[in-house]
Amino acid sequence: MKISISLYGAFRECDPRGSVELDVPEPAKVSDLRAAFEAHGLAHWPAFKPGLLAASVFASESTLLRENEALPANGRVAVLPPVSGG
Amino acid sequence: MKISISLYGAFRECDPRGSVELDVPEPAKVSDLRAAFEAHGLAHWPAFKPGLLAASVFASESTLLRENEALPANGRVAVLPPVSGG
Amino acid sequence: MSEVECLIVDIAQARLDASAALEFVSDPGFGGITMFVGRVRDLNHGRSVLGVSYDMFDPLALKVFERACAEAAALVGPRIRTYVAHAKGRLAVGDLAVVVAAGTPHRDEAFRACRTLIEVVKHQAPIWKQEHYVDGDSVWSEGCSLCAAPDPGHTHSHEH
Amino acid sequence: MSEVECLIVDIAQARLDASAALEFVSDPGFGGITMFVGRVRDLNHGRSVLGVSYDMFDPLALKVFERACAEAAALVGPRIRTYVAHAKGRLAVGDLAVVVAAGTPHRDEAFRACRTLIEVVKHQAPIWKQEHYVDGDSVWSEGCSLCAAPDPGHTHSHEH
Repeated sequence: MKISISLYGAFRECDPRGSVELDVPEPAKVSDLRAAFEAHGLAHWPAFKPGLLAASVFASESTLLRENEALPANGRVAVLPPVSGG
Repeated sequence: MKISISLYGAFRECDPRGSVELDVPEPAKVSDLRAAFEAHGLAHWPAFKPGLLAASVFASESTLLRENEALPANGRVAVLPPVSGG
Repeated sequence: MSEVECLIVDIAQARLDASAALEFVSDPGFGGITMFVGRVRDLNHGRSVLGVSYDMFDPLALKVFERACAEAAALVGPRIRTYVAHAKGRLAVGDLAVVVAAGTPHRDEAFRACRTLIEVVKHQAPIWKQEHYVDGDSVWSEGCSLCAAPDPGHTHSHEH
Repeated sequence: MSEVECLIVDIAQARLDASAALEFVSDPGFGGITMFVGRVRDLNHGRSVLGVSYDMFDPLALKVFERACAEAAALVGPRIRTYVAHAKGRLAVGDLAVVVAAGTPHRDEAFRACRTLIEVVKHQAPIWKQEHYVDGDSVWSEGCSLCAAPDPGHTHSHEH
């Protein structure tokens, strides 16, 4: 399935468009997407930091996603590095 | 010496002018003034409450006064019932 | 370096100004500002309140406000700006009775400093509150007894 | 009974408004309002700051703001009004980045509720800060890692 991943914070440095689309074989869990995202980052983005990804979580628009959860049916997720608001 | 005592909070109910003048024999300490004030209150003010006086302290314009302290040379003090600001 | 503003505002002439408090405690080096605003409530101990009269021994009250600011600075260090203002006179429900604020580099300091300000004002400043009730009665609030040699670090934790 | 306002303010269109926060959390039955205002500092970790860009995942950020308000209400009870607003976009030194406020019957509740609001926003909201330095460099702040199943009662006490 096609998954559109919105990039925030330091991940924006990886792609100025602010999102990336990846294809993951179904049935796909969040952990599968994480592996695909890491492979994509290592292959395409000089600024990609695996350590940042390890400290990041995936989320839908309404909630954080656990690693063993299925990906949202609408195929839209965000990858959230450690937060620093306020 | 003549001591002018400003009245605050519930003590204002005792005298609408907001102050009272008492004569205390020198050398006078705060505790002497307290005794004179209590005697005056019991004698002249129907609204006077000895319990309120017991919970009150005397003060100059710059500091609270201890019971064994001498009265200020300018003869001006205030009697401060328990506070309830804010 | 610690900057302090302490005010008594006669409600017949002016109102407390929360924006002025924020402004005063701001500084380019400060990331955190905590402010506390006390307002007259419509109900106290179950009685409907029309308004509150605040009586104040002004010169000593200002000294206590300044001491509150000094205690806040002692707690968090010299990089702080503090503001204490209290109304006096007859206030209506909703009127601002007290505004305190602290600006500091970080938020934890701002919270602790602001709390210190209001606790000192509440428990040590010579201010008296007379509540006027809808039924026509008026009562001076029971308060916190001052002691002649206050421990500067002492602040009660109870509410009144 | 708990009333809540949560906002994301695009700095290109508007500014955060501390007065609006005070107004929103006011109620005739509330005697205490505590507000925290976070501003952009001129110096961070010893580096001179020109400004800060805030990036935000808006829909989830608003949900976290609402959860912050719910946690505050859970802490002090239903008689509370809370306000959370965070700026996004490029801010200059001194600009308001975040305003949170809580109004409650008494002051202790207001302080605890306000502190809860800002801690949840700081540690759980999907917001990222990029600092722009006078020397031309820009750095995304290191932050607080989110976890997929946050303990609702969990708030870090460290500063960042």
